[in-house]
Amino acid sequence: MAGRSPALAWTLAAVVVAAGVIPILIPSMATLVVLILAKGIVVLGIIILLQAGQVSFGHAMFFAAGAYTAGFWGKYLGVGDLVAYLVVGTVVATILGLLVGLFVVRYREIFFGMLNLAFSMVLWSLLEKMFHLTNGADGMRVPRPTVFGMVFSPENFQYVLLYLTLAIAIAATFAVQRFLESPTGNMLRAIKSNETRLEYLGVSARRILLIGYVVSAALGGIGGVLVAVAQQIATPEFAYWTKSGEFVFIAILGGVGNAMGAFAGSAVFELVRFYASAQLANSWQLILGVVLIAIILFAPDGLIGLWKRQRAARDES
Amino acid sequence: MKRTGKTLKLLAGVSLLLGVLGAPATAQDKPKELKIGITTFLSGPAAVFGEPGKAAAEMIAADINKKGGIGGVPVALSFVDEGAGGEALVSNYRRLVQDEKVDATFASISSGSCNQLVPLAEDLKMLNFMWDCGAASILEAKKYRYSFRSQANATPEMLAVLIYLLKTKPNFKTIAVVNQDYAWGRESWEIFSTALKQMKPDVQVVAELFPKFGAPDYSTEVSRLMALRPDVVFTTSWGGDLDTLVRQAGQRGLLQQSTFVLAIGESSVQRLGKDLPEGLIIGARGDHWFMHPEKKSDAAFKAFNEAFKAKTGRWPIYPVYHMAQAFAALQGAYDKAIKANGGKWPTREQVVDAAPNLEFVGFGRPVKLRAEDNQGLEAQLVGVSKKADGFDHMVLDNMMIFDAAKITAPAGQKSVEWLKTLKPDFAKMDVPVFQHGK
Amino acid sequence: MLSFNKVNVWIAGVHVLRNVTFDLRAGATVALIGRNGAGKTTIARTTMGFTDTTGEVRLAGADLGKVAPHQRPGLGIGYAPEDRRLFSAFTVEENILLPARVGKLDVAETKRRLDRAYTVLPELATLKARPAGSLSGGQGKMAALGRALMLGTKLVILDEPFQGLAPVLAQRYAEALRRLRAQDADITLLITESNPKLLETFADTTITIERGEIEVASQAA
Amino acid sequence: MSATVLLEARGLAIRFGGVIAADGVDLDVLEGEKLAIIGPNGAGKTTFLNIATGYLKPQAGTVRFLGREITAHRPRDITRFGIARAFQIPQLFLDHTVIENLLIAAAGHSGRTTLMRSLHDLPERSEMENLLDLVSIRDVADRRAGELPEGKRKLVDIAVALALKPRLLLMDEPTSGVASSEKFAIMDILVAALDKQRVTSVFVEHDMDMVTRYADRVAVWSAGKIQMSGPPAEVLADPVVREQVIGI
Amino acid sequence: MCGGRHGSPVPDLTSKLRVLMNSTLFVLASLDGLSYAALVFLVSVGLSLIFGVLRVVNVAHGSLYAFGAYLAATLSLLVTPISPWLTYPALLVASLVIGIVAGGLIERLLLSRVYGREEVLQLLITFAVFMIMDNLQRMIWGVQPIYAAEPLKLLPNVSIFGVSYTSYQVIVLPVVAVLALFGLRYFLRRTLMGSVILAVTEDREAATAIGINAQRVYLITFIIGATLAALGGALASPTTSLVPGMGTEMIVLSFAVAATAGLGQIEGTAITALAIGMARAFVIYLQPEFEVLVPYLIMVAVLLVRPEGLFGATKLRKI
Repeated sequence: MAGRSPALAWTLAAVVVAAGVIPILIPSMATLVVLILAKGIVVLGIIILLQAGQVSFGHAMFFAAGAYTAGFWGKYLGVGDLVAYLVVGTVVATILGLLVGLFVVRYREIFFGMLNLAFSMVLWSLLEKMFHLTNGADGMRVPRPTVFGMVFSPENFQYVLLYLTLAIAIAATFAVQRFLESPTGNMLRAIKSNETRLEYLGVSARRILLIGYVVSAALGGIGGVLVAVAQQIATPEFAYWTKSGEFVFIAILGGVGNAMGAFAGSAVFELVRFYASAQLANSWQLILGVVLIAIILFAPDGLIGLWKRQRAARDES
Repeated sequence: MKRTGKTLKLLAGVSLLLGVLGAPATAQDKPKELKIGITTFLSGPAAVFGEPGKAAAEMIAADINKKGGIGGVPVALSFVDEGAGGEALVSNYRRLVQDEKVDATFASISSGSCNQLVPLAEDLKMLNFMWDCGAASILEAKKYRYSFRSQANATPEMLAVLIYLLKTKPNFKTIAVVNQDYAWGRESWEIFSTALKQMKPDVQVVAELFPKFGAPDYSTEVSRLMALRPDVVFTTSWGGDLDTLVRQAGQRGLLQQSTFVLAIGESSVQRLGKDLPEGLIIGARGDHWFMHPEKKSDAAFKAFNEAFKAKTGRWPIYPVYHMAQAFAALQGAYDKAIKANGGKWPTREQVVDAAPNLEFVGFGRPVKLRAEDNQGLEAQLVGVSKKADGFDHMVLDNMMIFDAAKITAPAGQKSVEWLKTLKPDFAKMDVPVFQHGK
Repeated sequence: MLSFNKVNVWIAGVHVLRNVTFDLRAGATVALIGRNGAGKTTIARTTMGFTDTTGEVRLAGADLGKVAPHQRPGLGIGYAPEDRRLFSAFTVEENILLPARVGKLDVAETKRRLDRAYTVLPELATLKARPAGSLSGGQGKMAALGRALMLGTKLVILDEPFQGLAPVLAQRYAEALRRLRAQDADITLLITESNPKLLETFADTTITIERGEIEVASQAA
Repeated sequence: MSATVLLEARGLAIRFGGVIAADGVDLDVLEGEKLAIIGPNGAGKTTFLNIATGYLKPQAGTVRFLGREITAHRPRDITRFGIARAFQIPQLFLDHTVIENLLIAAAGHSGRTTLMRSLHDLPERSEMENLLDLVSIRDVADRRAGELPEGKRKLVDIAVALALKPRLLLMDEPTSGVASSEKFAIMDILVAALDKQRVTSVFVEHDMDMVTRYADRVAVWSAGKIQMSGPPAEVLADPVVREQVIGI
Repeated sequence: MCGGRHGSPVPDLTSKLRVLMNSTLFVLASLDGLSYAALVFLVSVGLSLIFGVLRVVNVAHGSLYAFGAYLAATLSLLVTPISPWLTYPALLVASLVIGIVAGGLIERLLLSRVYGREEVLQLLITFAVFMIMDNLQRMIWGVQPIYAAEPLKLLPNVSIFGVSYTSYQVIVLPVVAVLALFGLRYFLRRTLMGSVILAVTEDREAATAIGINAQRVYLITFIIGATLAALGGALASPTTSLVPGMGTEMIVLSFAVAATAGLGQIEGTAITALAIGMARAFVIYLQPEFEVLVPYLIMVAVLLVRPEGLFGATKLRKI
């Protein structure tokens, strides 16, 4: 992992500053930046699994688990605290990750993806069908929470949420980078290159994958809580397969070799969608699709890879 | 470090660009234009409402500007797609308010979107007209200052259809429902069935079917209904779902076997064409019908309908009229506020203050914004499908137009609670009846 | 018949063949000797066009670099890969006939080649209706050779044909190759093997490959 | 030599489709010995290693390690019991560097799956570097395993197995793919290392020179059976073995 | 909240179950399940075939289904004035056009560049195609529901236990599905092209070594799979309103069927489609709330017990 190179550290700093400053200049960007960061956090989880060569086409279920934790809290317990949402949302997603993970880590490649898909579609159907509990397709309102017990005005809240999200994103990035460098993280990558040898080291590949899976589920839960709070709603769409597809899409768009890719991909994805749906109303999907194909065919390491390559070329000349 | 400098420059450039996108407008002075942000479905199944709504907004805005604008200020429209997903919708709504500095918004079609945007509008202190969403609960749960509903909610809409059914087919014994499985389908049935239980307790509900939203196939539902033989089949489905249901039921003779009630079928009449048989009860979510019997002699109404048909190839449907009502409400509020302000251009707060108790006219009977809960009081039109010369689709016959005040839950009372207080006599109210073409 | 000129091959970043150069005459019986991983199979696969290659590979003077992999067998190359690799869904005869059907050979030519295969490998006649998936190792090798003979009019490449064969079966396989040799003097036979002693008496040419480089290329006249 | 029986196989039988790989194989591995298994290519020697390490289940028969039945166990359990394996086709983490391969092995062996400490900071690092010295591949420590030539990969593969500090090491053609000029040098080093760490070893081998020079005992595997076993000189002199296995 | 029917599903369920077993409803539900299963089979078997040969999960499969439906409807509306009977060939032409043009372009321009690359990239490139096609569909056909029921109206209804069915749904659809099943079997087992496809599927390199052009086989297979998806859509078009997003659900459903059967299993796909179709119909009679859940629950249950699917087989890696 290239987390230690000075260039990347500087970029990281620049991105952090940008994420923190731009919304002050342009207030409407605050929520968008929160969404970008929150989704980036979810995508970190996808990237973890991709280290093991496994792609989950159902990760939206953990995202939804986090979001609905906030939704249920709002509906049944009244206005809560953002910190409590985050803690409980993460715990719920983690437990769900553990339960589902116990099953899916026995599978690899397409079957892993399929089973994840199936589980997430079960969750989606339940959220949609359990109308009396979940309010069905319209979703559950997430009232604006307090933060550390303090009540904020709408204007201030968006900045509180922004900086909290930014802090979580930074912490998550470092934690994930750390995790990937740890023995377990390396074993996760070893699953991709040679699971057989891993077994012959006395290591249970399933256990390693389960650890990665649970971590990534927890990240999904955090992202879900943040998005739900930012949007003040949780809907079954959060668990739908296209949402999972989006996360994988963002991971590949950004590049899976580095935790920063999650945020680069997320930023490009959300900005394209945001501006395209505003300016070109009807063709944002088309544009995103073409961008994705271009990335896969011409920049297989994603935006981060593209950037590195350009740098390398410039340094040589 | 060289890179960092460049990155920062880039970021500065981006922020500048974004800043330019949102040109500032100074308040209080008469602005160059009055900006309206409209959320509507441009993608997804609900675009069947959103696209005509958008077309109507453009026509109406052009018309207002031709006449000199609102208080002498021309209007300018920005549209946001509700179909691009919740994140994009919220982000774009914020952009409209915070960057584009719109003066008012019309949001939205789906109750889900309204649930999301109404509290946001409150946060942003933005004047908003809920131009098409019907869930009563939004305004019943909480009193908002900045959002108003410029049309009825689902309670009078369903109640009108129910009373029509009871008046025209008083002896039915069994009923089945086929509704889309989402909030609207569930809530509309809750309203309808609650009122039905009060007004005609002996009716038996033989099947409650909630197929998935967007279901491509109703074969099993149709088979089940054919075996159950209910006297009445009620549905609040719309768009492609309703088309599929009606056609699959029609092909297999179910429409002839049971009396169908298409509670919001007005929007599908033209599309269904000859596949829609005679004798189905059809509601319109308001007193909306391009041949509104009380508006026959209204030249503006006729001209608008003709122009709309010329522009889109179809006669207007209810979202078109709802859009017109939102514009009428906005115009009314501004006019009232300008007058109250001694002819000077009002502040946002002054306009918001002017909206309660406002009465305005779109292309139906006048609508009043109730001060207590910002709910619009809108009349309801229900009819029955009938063949007519000169049309390649059904028209409405035996139309009844219900007075809004009689069938809307009183302010401060939750719809469902109110419905539970109704008595069988309630259906015996006097309602004028109109024949097609007369 | 087959010539390599400064052929280099990388597989997954590993330099597998290094400047490999040799030239085989028509009618030669060539033993390609080397350890596991030395590059024998890569030479076979390179001839068939399954690797990314630099340098020149020629068959009877024609540059194979310009011929798509699936068109190479049509030039008269029969190839029996390591591990037999028959199509298990088909019978033995279907396996043998498939190349002829794919190559759109006419009936007479198909029959001629089929006869040749059965003459060289008489035991195949009794196996022809068996599903390929049910064959034992030795039988599978025979069938794979039979399939290669349907195409190999100029060059037959056999990758590790003796691997895993019990001595008796190896004997029978070698006899089949001798019958082929006797029947068709112009055909070039390229056989890879890790045990140098096994082909000593049989081959007239020996190429030894070690770590991707040709170490010895001895050619009898 | 009345040494303990470390590994005991009885009546192993397995067949794949029409191919019989083992048909009643009995084989003992004694503590401290270096046992070579020879036989024709594809006769089933690798299958034996697969069964002994739990990768395949035999259709009949049992394997015991130190008296404990291990037939039904998974490779990772058997590895933890103290049997390590080096492969014919090196099984490495190709995206990792050589030292990382060893460190992962060390972490696996010690169960050190901590999340917050870098793999490179593991306390076993110097030990692993010594191991690289031992098999003389220190020079490629920071190269990606996937970039290495086959010969080097074989050595890394053996080093990874040694990192597990096994009691028994099973090796599948340990020097295939290594240049013949280097073979003996490497084998000398390897054998010295095994002796030093008191590791019992079994190696499948084709090269009779290697067998003669390094094995204490030779078992001949042919036609699904152990045809004979004994000291190399005796076994390799047997005329049947010479004809059928060595091919002279 | 609504109707009080949701309180205690269990005793309710048993009584309903009894009703279902003791009455003609069982037959009726089966008939409904059959026509649904027929469409699902056509789409799923295309997906399964493509995966079996190319090892690519085609996320754009649902879009091909939708395009097939839209084009079929467009052509039907076009030819109806000439003769309503022309709508039947129109359905076929539409599926072929979509299969060959869209399928061919996707395989040649995109998939052929990512064979052998990581699985996730292959998956994502079809995901990108899905997004693009979804968008194109809106641009070409707009958002208003399209309906072209001419083929269905031409045929009489049949009455079974007093319930009227369209013969299109209870006869035409199942017959086409059965024809497709046997046609596909015949094609794969009895024709040269079929043998060639099987050979490439089992061993691409060995197949190339006997002169088979694997690239072409991939193209043809993808076109066949795409055509089957489009055919599913074309056949569905007379029975349903065509709306944006109609392909999105179909993708997951056909995934579920194909994965439950075991990817690449043709007969298995037929059996699974039938099972899921029936299960869905019964559930609508018994407990309609769970309709959407049925395929996924079946899929999860099956994959947990048999990861390779009901009819699939596992392989051991060689070491």
